[in-house]
Amino acid sequence: MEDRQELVEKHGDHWLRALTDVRVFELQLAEMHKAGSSVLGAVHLGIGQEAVAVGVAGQLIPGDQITVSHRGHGPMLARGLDPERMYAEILGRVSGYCGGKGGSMHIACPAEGVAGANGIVGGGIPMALGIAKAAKELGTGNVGVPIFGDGAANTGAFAETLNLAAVWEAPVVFVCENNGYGQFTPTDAVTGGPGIFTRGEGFGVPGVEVDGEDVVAVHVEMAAALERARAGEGPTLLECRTTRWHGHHEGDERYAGEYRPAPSREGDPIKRLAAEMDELGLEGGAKAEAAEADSRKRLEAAMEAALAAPEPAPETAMTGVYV
Amino acid sequence: MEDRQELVEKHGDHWLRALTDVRVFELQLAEMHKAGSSVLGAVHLGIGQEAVAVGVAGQLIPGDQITVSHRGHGPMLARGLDPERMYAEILGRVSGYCGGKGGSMHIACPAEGVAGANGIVGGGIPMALGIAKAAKELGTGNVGVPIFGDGAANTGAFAETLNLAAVWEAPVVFVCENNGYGQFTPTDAVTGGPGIFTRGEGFGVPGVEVDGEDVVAVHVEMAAALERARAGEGPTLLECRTTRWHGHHEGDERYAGEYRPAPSREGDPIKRLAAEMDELGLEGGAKAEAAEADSRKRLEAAMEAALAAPEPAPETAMTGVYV
Amino acid sequence: MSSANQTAVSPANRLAPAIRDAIAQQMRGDDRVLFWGEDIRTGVMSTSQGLVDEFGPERVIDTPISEGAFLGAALGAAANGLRPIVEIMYSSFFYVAFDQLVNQIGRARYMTDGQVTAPLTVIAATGASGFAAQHSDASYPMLMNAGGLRIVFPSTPHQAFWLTRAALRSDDPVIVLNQPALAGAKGEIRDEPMELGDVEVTTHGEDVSVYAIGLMAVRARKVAKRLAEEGIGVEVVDVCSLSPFPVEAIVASVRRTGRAVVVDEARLACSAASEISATIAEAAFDALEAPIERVAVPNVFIPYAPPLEAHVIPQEADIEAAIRKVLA
Amino acid sequence: MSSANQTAVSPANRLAPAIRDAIAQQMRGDDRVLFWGEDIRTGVMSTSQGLVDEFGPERVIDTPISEGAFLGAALGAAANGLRPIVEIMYSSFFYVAFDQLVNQIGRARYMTDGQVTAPLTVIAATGASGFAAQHSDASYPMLMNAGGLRIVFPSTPHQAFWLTRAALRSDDPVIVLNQPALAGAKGEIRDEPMELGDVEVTTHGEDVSVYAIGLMAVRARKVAKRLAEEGIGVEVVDVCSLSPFPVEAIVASVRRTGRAVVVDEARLACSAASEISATIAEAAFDALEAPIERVAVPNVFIPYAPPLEAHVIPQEADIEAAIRKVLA
Ligand SMILES: Cc1ncc(C[n+]2csc(CCOP(=O)(O)OP(=O)(O)O)c2C)c(N)n1
Ligand SMILES: Cc1ncc(C[n+]2csc(CCOP(=O)(O)OP(=O)(O)O)c2C)c(N)n1
Ligand SMILES: [Mg+2]
Ligand SMILES: [Mg+2]
Repeated sequence: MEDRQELVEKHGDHWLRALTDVRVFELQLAEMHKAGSSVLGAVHLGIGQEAVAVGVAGQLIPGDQITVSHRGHGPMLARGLDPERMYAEILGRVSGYCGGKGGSMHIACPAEGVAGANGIVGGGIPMALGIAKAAKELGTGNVGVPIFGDGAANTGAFAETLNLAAVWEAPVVFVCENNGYGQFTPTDAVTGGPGIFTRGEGFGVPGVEVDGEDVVAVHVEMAAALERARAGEGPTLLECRTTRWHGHHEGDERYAGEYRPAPSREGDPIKRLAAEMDELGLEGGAKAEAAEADSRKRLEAAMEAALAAPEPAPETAMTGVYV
Repeated sequence: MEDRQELVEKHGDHWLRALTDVRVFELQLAEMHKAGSSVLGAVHLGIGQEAVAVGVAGQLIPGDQITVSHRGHGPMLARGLDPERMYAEILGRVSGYCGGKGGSMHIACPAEGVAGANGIVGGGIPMALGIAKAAKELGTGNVGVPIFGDGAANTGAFAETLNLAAVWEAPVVFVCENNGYGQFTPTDAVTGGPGIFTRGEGFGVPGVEVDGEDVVAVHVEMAAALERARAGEGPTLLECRTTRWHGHHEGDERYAGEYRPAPSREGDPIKRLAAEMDELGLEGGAKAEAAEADSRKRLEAAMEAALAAPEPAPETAMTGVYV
Repeated sequence: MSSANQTAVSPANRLAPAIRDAIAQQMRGDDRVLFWGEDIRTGVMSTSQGLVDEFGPERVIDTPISEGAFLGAALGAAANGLRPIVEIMYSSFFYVAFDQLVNQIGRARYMTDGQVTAPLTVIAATGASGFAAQHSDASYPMLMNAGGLRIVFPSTPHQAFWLTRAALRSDDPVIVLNQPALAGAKGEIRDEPMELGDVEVTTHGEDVSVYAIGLMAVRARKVAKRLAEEGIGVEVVDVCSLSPFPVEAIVASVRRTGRAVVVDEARLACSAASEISATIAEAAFDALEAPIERVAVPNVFIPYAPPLEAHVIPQEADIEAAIRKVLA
Repeated sequence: MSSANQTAVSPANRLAPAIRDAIAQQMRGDDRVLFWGEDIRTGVMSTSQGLVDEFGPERVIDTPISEGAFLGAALGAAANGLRPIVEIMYSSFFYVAFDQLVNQIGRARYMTDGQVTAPLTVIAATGASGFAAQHSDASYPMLMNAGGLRIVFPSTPHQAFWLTRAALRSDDPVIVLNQPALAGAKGEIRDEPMELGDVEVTTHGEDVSVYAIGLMAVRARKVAKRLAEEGIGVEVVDVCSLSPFPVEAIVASVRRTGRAVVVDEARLACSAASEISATIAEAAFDALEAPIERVAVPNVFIPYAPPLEAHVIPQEADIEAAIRKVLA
């Protein structure tokens, strides 16, 4: 494994742009919501969690598939989906990835490596195992990567899938984004044990805890897990500790004293990477600014195009159940 | 904790009788099945697993409740249910615990500490947590004890309940009877990880592995877990390693070479206890023989009485859904 | 502690607050009532809002996202001296806990020949609210078929208050459904108690019976009002109790009018609408003067984009068209 | 590897072996077909017996008792190049995996606007077989209401072979139900392919249409035969395809006879029987000469003791009584 400095030198510029794209993509939705947009439904944003998206989904190869939760824009973007078609889906437009049938919680594009998002917490985890099983049987060398929240770690679907993945020695990397909350409930208040990453061990899935606000660390641990998976050595569970800056969904930022304090934004993954690059003389701060300007420009255009697209024809609701 | 010898001196006679009662209760069903009885439906016998039943359920106090699986006769008997009414339920008689509505897989008597059996693998585990929650809220000092197989350790219900029990610090003792098989599938072929007892740790439930063919060991570990639970220190997971001598259900003993060899009966918990008592000069062998004769007599009478009871009136099928 | 028998009518005049008030009254009167579910301290669903302030986190308990475990736990707790209330945010989430709900809670009593009594109430939102296919099912037909559960689905604050109150006082497991779109629906709570199993004829008319559930009942009433101006007498039977299925009350209205339209936000196949229609075709055939029209969601899923969602969910125009059809 | 297009008819003349043969033929012709489920190497359910001997444990795979995980995995695998077959021992066990079955598998295609194609088949036994309430549900009405799944339920070896074969060749998720009590039912497999969606008029008659499913169809045929001797013409419509719901085929028969009885082993409320009845009451009302009688399991659970079980499950006498009633 390359050392940290080498990685930053090699990938820093790209990561900065990718992190910024995710951030700006979501900021635009947040701003739109704040402005009282009447065309925007509920959106669950992962602002603050970008390093998981980029560190995990940014290094997948063609044929790998992720399944994501209700809070999945970041990993989808990092996997390479088109922001315009994502916005269009979020806005219920005909040009969206699912023709407006899915919305923010159900964006999918299997052809580009996003097998599906989910409205059901934990619901997409078993599917990712099946993806890995197919990859193994067909010898493609690909992996299935379920990305889910800390809340999903308390679902039966998660535990059952851990076990079956271990039994099948399937090329799965389980990625838990522990952002400290499930909706409005602090993770610690409803989650037993010394850490979600330890939950795999009893099922035969080794676990790793990683600073999920450090894109380098996430990248490194994900790379190791991918190597294991592709080498036929079985599944790994990665717990990425991160922070959800916004409310559960936009417009819903309720905090409650000690039980649920407003989150700190100290760990900002973009600022951290930029600072590290600065220290290495790689001009992180300047590049971050440039990246933001560039993202803004592209994503504003994407948003505009999405808004300009028509709504789907009502009759299209009647088709598409069966082949 | 008393040492082993003291325990055997104190409880040996009782354990021998209790183990034998469970054994003979089930042997009579096996014999009945072998004789081609037309009145006996499918029965899942725990012959060979008696030490778990007696070591676990034999030391519960009034108000404690167990939930059991489809293979639950042993724990029910050890908990104190009436063999005649159990036989009657198994035979679909009106005098059965459930008036013939339940059958072998659904015998229950909450008033005597058996909250329910289950036809669904893992299905009774959450209920036991609720029993514990009620005990805790009402301050009764009682516990909820779900007893389930190794197969149930792969269900989502198990994992979810482990976590919630830890979060609630509920007085639950999870008892897994690992008898090496789930139906016809070897446990090892479908179970990841270093042992089911380790599965609790990631959820905050400490685990213990115990020789489930040694009634003394089971008693000791169960006693420790009960003490923890009653002291408000939360749940424990006990994995009891044992052996299912018979097929999954009577008449269905299929073995398959290396994949599924016929089980060894080496660990017979009755013989082991008797031998240990013999070594201590407690006349285990003789007492075991006497116990068997006594059990036979009582249980033959129970069976006869059950067989003599009428079938339920068909119309009774129509009542009892709502209060 | 105030008496459990007080009959104070709720001051709320909106639907979700009426449910919450019924809960609060019951919790005040009975320490054995605990309320658990996801994010109920925050009151994500308006049916739990503010309860933690009065009753504290020992009785208003945030759970992990483990619907199976905490529903199953409610069975054990209810059978052992507590009277738990469980919130499941959306009735689509029943599916992750379906075995516990239908195969454990719903039949523990029957299987044990009455030995288990499980006084528990499940509160859940049901129906579409812009969250697309996986959140939006009107899942009660499956629960009606599963059996063993009492189910009510109020469409007015009055029904909401009294049926929730009755649910909480029942010794059976009861599911109280509520429609997000009606959470703020206004209406007076009259001092006329309702019981589990009651349906309510909310509009009287002589020409056609319209059986409708939840938001569909609200829409049916609007249509009835409009058609009344045309001289068409529409009787709206608000089927606010779904299980056990209220056969007599269903049959009574169509016997008077001779024509029936059934409106349901569930998918058509094996829906509550189908049950109502089949019941009429069996028990009131001689009174029927026209085919029984069902207006329900076609056998697709609830799509996200608003024009798509509106297309598959019965609208007032659909109800009106069906009425005119059976009157033609 | 033999051709996937061969049309060899199965030599089996019993129901469960006919399903197994259809599976074996498909596995022979297509390496992408894997079969997984609990204890299928042993062939606990006769639909998998012996397959491991031919195809080995890499393709006939014993799973842990984790129905949710392995059903959900089938979705991912099917969408990525495999064609998995999954056995769920009893359809009552769908409940532990209900979200995966109805909210994931059933709607992945719709939600993604057709991007996901999931060619997977689920094999499950359904109906009572002496195992009491938690094993015995005829759970297809819930799945019909859930939508998105094709469902077939053969009652003869002929139907079993052809419908299973069609299921395995379909690119949609299909559920093939089979009745333990009919596993050994005998019958010839004719060289007349059936397709998903087909129903079969197995007995012709002019006086009354009896719609029946699974074992109930077998019972209905016996009754029809007996009544034929009395000169009563009973047309038995074996509703062996349940979803998507075969409206036209249902309506056609009653249009000829004018009278209908519907027999279902599901609980009555929101049953397939109710759907059939409601469909007729809506679309063939003008042809109806009598009320539509439903014969189904009352809204209780399947009890254990044989006389109790027999009391709640429709028997030939119940079917006959209903026929005589609509003919009276
Ligand atoms: C089975 C299920 N239960 C409840 C919900 C409602 N819900 C949506 S998101 C959420 C919290 C999820 O928390 P987590 O998994 O930590 O993801 P995060 O929102 O923090 O990204 C809840 C409870 C749901 N969608 N599915
Ligand atoms: C949810 C569910 N899946 C499958 C079954 C069928 N089944 C009954 S017992 C059994 C094996 C259970 O194994 P284990 O938990 O180890 O208990 P044991 O029989 O060994 O005591 C299976 C698969 C079931 N009853 N419930
Ligand atoms: Mg979270
Ligand atoms: Mg076992």
